[in-house]
Amino acid sequence: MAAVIREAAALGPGLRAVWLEAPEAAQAAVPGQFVMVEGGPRRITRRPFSVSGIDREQGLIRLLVRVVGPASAWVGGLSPGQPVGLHGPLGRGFTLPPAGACAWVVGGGVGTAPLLFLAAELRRAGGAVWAALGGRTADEVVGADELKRSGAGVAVATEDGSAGERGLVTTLVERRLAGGGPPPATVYACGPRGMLVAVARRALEAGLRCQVSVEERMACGVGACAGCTWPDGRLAPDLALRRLASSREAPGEGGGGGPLRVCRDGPCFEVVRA
Amino acid sequence: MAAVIREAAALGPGLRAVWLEAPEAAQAAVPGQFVMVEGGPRRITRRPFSVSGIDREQGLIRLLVRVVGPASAWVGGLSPGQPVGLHGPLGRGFTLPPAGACAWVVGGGVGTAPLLFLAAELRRAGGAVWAALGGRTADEVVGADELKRSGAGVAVATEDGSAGERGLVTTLVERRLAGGGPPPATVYACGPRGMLVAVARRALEAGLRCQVSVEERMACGVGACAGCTWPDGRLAPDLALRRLASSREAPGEGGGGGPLRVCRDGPCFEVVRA
Amino acid sequence: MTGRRRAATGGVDLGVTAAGIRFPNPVLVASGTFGYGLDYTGIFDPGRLGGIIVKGTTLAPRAGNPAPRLCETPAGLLNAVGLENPGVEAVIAHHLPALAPLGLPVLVNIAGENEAEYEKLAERLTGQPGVRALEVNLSCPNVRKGGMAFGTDPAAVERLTRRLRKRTNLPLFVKLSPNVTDVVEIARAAEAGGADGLSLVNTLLGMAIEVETGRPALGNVTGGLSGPAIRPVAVRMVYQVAQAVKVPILGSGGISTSSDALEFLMAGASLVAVGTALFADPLSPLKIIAGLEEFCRDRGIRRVDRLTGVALPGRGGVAEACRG
Amino acid sequence: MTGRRRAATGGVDLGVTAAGIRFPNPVLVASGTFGYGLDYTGIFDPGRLGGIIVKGTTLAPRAGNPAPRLCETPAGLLNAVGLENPGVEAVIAHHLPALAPLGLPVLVNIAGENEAEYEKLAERLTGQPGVRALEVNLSCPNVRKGGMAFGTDPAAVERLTRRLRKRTNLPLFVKLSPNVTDVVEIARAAEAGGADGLSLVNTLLGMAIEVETGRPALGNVTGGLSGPAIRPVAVRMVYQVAQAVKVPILGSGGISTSSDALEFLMAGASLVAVGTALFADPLSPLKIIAGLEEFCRDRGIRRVDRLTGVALPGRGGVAEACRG
Ligand SMILES: Cc1cc2nc3c(=O)[nH]c(=O)nc-3n(C[C@H](O)[C@H](O)[C@H](O)COP(=O)(O)OP(=O)(O)OC[C@H]3O[C@@H](n4cnc5c(N)ncnc54)[C@H](O)[C@@H]3O)c2cc1C
Ligand SMILES: Cc1cc2nc3c(=O)[nH]c(=O)nc-3n(C[C@H](O)[C@H](O)[C@H](O)COP(=O)(O)OP(=O)(O)OC[C@H]3O[C@@H](n4cnc5c(N)ncnc54)[C@H](O)[C@@H]3O)c2cc1C
Ligand SMILES: Cc1cc2nc3c(=O)[nH]c(=O)nc-3n(C[C@H](O)[C@H](O)[C@H](O)COP(=O)(O)O)c2cc1C
Ligand SMILES: Cc1cc2nc3c(=O)[nH]c(=O)nc-3n(C[C@H](O)[C@H](O)[C@H](O)COP(=O)(O)O)c2cc1C
Ligand code: FES
Ligand code: FES
Repeated sequence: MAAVIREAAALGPGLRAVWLEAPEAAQAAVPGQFVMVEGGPRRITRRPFSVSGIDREQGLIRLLVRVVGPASAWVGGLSPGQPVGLHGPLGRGFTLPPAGACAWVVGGGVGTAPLLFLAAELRRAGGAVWAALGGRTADEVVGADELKRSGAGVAVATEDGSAGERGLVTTLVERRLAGGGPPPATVYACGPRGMLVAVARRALEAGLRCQVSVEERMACGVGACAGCTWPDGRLAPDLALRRLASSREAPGEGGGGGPLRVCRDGPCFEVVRA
Repeated sequence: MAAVIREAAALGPGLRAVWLEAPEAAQAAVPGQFVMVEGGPRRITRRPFSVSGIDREQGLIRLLVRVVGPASAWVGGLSPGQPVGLHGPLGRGFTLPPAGACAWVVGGGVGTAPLLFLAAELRRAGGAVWAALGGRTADEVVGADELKRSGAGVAVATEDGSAGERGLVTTLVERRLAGGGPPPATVYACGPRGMLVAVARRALEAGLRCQVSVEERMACGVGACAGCTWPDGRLAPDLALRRLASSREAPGEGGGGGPLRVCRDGPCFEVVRA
Repeated sequence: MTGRRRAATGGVDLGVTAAGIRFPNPVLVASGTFGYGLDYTGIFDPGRLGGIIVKGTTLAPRAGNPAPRLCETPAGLLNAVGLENPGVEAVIAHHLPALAPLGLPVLVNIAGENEAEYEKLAERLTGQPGVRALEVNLSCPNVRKGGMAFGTDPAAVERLTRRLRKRTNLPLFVKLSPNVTDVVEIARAAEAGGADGLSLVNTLLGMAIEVETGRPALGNVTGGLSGPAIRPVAVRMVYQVAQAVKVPILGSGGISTSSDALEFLMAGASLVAVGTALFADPLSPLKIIAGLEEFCRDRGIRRVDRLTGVALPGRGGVAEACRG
Repeated sequence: MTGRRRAATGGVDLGVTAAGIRFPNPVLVASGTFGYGLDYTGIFDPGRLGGIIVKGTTLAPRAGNPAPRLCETPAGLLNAVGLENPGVEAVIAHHLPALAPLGLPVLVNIAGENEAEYEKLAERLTGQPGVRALEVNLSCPNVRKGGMAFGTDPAAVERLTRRLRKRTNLPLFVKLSPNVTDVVEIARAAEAGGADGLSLVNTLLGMAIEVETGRPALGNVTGGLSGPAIRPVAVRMVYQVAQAVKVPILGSGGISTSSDALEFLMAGASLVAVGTALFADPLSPLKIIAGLEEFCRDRGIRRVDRLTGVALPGRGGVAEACRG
């Protein structure tokens, strides 16, 4: 329930990579799952951060933390040796395609965090990965080098053109779709809601499956408080979220009906037409 | 309004000496005055700490911090280079006897803090100082070495006998009074209320003047909130507190009438019979 | 006899009997923060709690309010869940049976839009295995109808309590709103209506504005404020009500440490519920139980229930609990 | 014209006119936290404030409540000062003259034990140099008589306001208690009685217990809770009242940063008062003024008073304030 910081480093302005000693979480986590992390002395709720990588041998998990407010500033500012309250891994992760299948990952800003873990697992299983990464500026693009090193193809777009091409990740995806190469088994996306909507629409239009990881404010992270519910279960008026099959159903879920809770029913969902 | 920590060291279990860069405070402070210090991210009011020593040349003031709760733990835990919110020096300090006169200082626990500054000033002016220091255990006795180094006579009593003699500082004072040596111009005391009452009673009985520094919870430290008032102005049913002459009357005091505020009318008072 | 013997040899009896129910210890979890009792199972064994108060349950399923439903404030949390719940039939079919094996006292928090709904809920839940009491939520600030509207009118509180009293033999804990001028008047009304206990407090009505946009931070505009921020208000209300009623009090509002729980007990509560503190640290209820035991042990207090009300006027403080 | 010209060239006009008074900026200091205006002079120049609300003043001098009067709680402060003050005659003789040279709007907070005392206070302060308005304290939780007892009854609030209206031509800001079921009803009563403005909120009634002894932590047992802890409740009340009355609102309750002040303005306040935040950092009012200016400047908002109420239903959020 408390983990100790092993390593913490800046990845760019306002972006930190934090490695934590959490052997059980490192064993259990699947890509797309998250942990709830203590927010420091000025905050009374824990905050969700995606597992962005694991080192099973050393029992470590990695968080990528974008500093946006008091809790993320505190988590990002932790130093090696400091303990931090944490529970997880939580939620339903992405479902992986058959071993060796090709997948695309589309990340906006720090939304790339869970996709790095996903891409690593996909590569481990021998799959080809193509990544489209975006952000407003170069500083916001996360994980390009790591993905390249893993052997994934990587395309980058920024709104101000300071890295990759000027524009949105959606444009990259569209071009790739138009390019006529081998289609992926699944398009995985995580980032701002507008981006998820655009990517999911394109993917569904192209007849591809699309899984997204969505965000909502959370308090418990385990399905107990109903704070993170999307009562309408929609990503957009025309797009619905569908629960992914999960290897571990939480106890007492009562059959999985009812409104969608991001923490327990997600954060990863399949997008389907509404 | 913010000072930077220059040096911080443990003086014993739960007791820290903290030197702060505060040139204006170091210039202005007189013994018995205090500063209001930020209490860290979990506290919303500043806390009073006596100035226990100064280094005018380097522009430093020293606080002795006994860790009793969240604010004192935070202040005591600060490291060199860290900034801390602070205002002061505040309140009315002790009035000093004529240069060269003999004085006694009686300190209970961390109450010795302002007396160390006082004793240093008295010694500088060529006065003889005798100190009676007490605490429940040896760990609670503060400043004995420093006083000895300054050339003061020092007697120690602890409730458990782990340092000096077993008993209360009052016993030390009583014995010294009975000893028939030269009487001091003033007895200065700071510590738990019960100790102040006992010491002041003995001093007044012996025809000596007695000044005490008292404690009350504070919010503003400047006389604005009326949080620290002792409405009855009594140290005990038979002992009243009288304002000491102050070189700087706070503006707007309106003649100094009304109930006693520890922060503005004190914290140092003359004790008189009620 | 084991309990007695442990006490005699220095053990602390944490058990509390209130409204005829035996609680293994006085630390429950608050309605709406612990789901239907099993969501935290991966983190700790809920069987170690003093009891479980399940989510606010209505007759029909409710989807609740639009997102965002949460907003953190200084030492506080605003929530506007809006009583999302699967409805009483699903609770009876799925959730209560799953909870029964724990063998803990389960209190079901019920909320209706009118008196008839409350009555139906009480009837439906009576006799269900595991249900030991009803917590009658007259104080939810996040719904249009029912909820707080009932809880601010003493006559309505008394009448509803009296009607429920006739429909069920389950002990009734009436849960009061802190958003009132005079909580004592409401408490007396609930007692007069036949309440077996009182729960206080629910959340304070609050709101926050996102200054970047100039729009309310919650989808529902206003929400209920919980957490350490409200503790002084909650302790004050427990202290006032404890002087005015005879029925036991279940205190909640910002309890995060054993010291906080002690404040409520000393102010007159027999039981406490931990809510928002679960979000800072899911293990906090267990830490609070351990802390209460330690507090008693260190002072030779044999039974935690001796602490109830020791801070009230005319009582003897902690010293009173140490005697005998 | 200088103000206009500055605005046209990108400067921000921080001035606010409310109840016929021109305030150089909307940030005042709250009654009871800033003495009679000069205690902080060694730390900053009070002339930079938007105005000063002096301590609660009574007819006769008052010694206030026994110590301890303060107790810190999570993000909050309990106080039970009990209206210690030197009495209105000393205030007129010593304090107001000392404050006059600042040239700032001074509001005198008045508290009586009955209607006649309020009337005498209003008459006595009318025409005193420097006094620009009265803040009528109907909400002090720390005194036996008067104070909050008045402020929780709409009929009493309306009657008292009406009587004061006849005794003075000074603008009246009626200061409301948050310890009520329906603050809107009280606000409407004050407006109907002729209030020129409303101050909200005063402190929430709370208490704390020292668990080591099992005794109340304050000499007066209960106290008033202020500070960031209560901000969500205060913002909610401003938001509710702003929709129900036409008179300007002076908002307070836990304002420590410019973002907090913006929440109050956007919820409908024209002015704000900073109280407890002075104790965390005496410079906070100045930092808040600077922060408001920066917020407006960064967004091209020319006058801070355009932000008032933009978060209310039907209003356009920050975008509305940016236009024109
Ligand atoms: C499933 C999930 C996975 C996430 N993974 C990552 C990650 O890997 N790296 C990363 O940097 N961030 C991640 N986030 C976002 C992260 O939780 C927020 O940035 C963080 O909570 C902000 O807290 P704060 O106190 O720093 O800022 P605040 O001042 O509280 O808020 C800043 C912004 O963050 C949003 N936010 C606040 N509280 C929450 C909350 N409890 N849950 C979600 N959003 C919130 C607010 O809407 C606001 O816009 C994830 C969020 C979710 C839901
Ligand atoms: C004029 C004056 C000078 C002082 N000088 C020193 C000093 O040199 N060294 C030192 O270690 N301590 C000194 N103190 C005491 C110090 O202020 C308290 O120990 C500190 O405020 C405790 O804060 P906390 O959060 O750590 O503990 P808390 O948990 O807040 O309180 C622990 C204890 O400290 C007392 N206390 C709490 N708040 C205050 C307050 N605002 N003012 C006074 N007492 C309070 C409480 O009654 C309680 O018993 C002085 C106090 C005063 C009034
Ligand atoms: C997310 C959330 C949901 C809640 N839902 C309910 C509810 O359904 N019924 C109810 O009576 N109280 C509900 N409450 C109030 C709590 O049960 C509790 O009374 C209150 O939060 C104060 O305690 P705390 O500060 O320890 O959380 C809820 C509180 C929170 C934070
Ligand atoms: C120490 C203290 C004394 C106060 N005295 C008064 C008073 O005399 N009259 C009054 O109307 N309000 C008084 N108040 C209430 C404040 O003016 C203010 O309304 C309240 O504290 C909320 O604002 P804050 O959270 O910024 O402090 C007092 C508050 C404090 C903390
Ligand atoms: S965060 Fe509590 S239910 Fe999802
Ligand atoms: S601490 Fe505010 S008046 Fe003394």
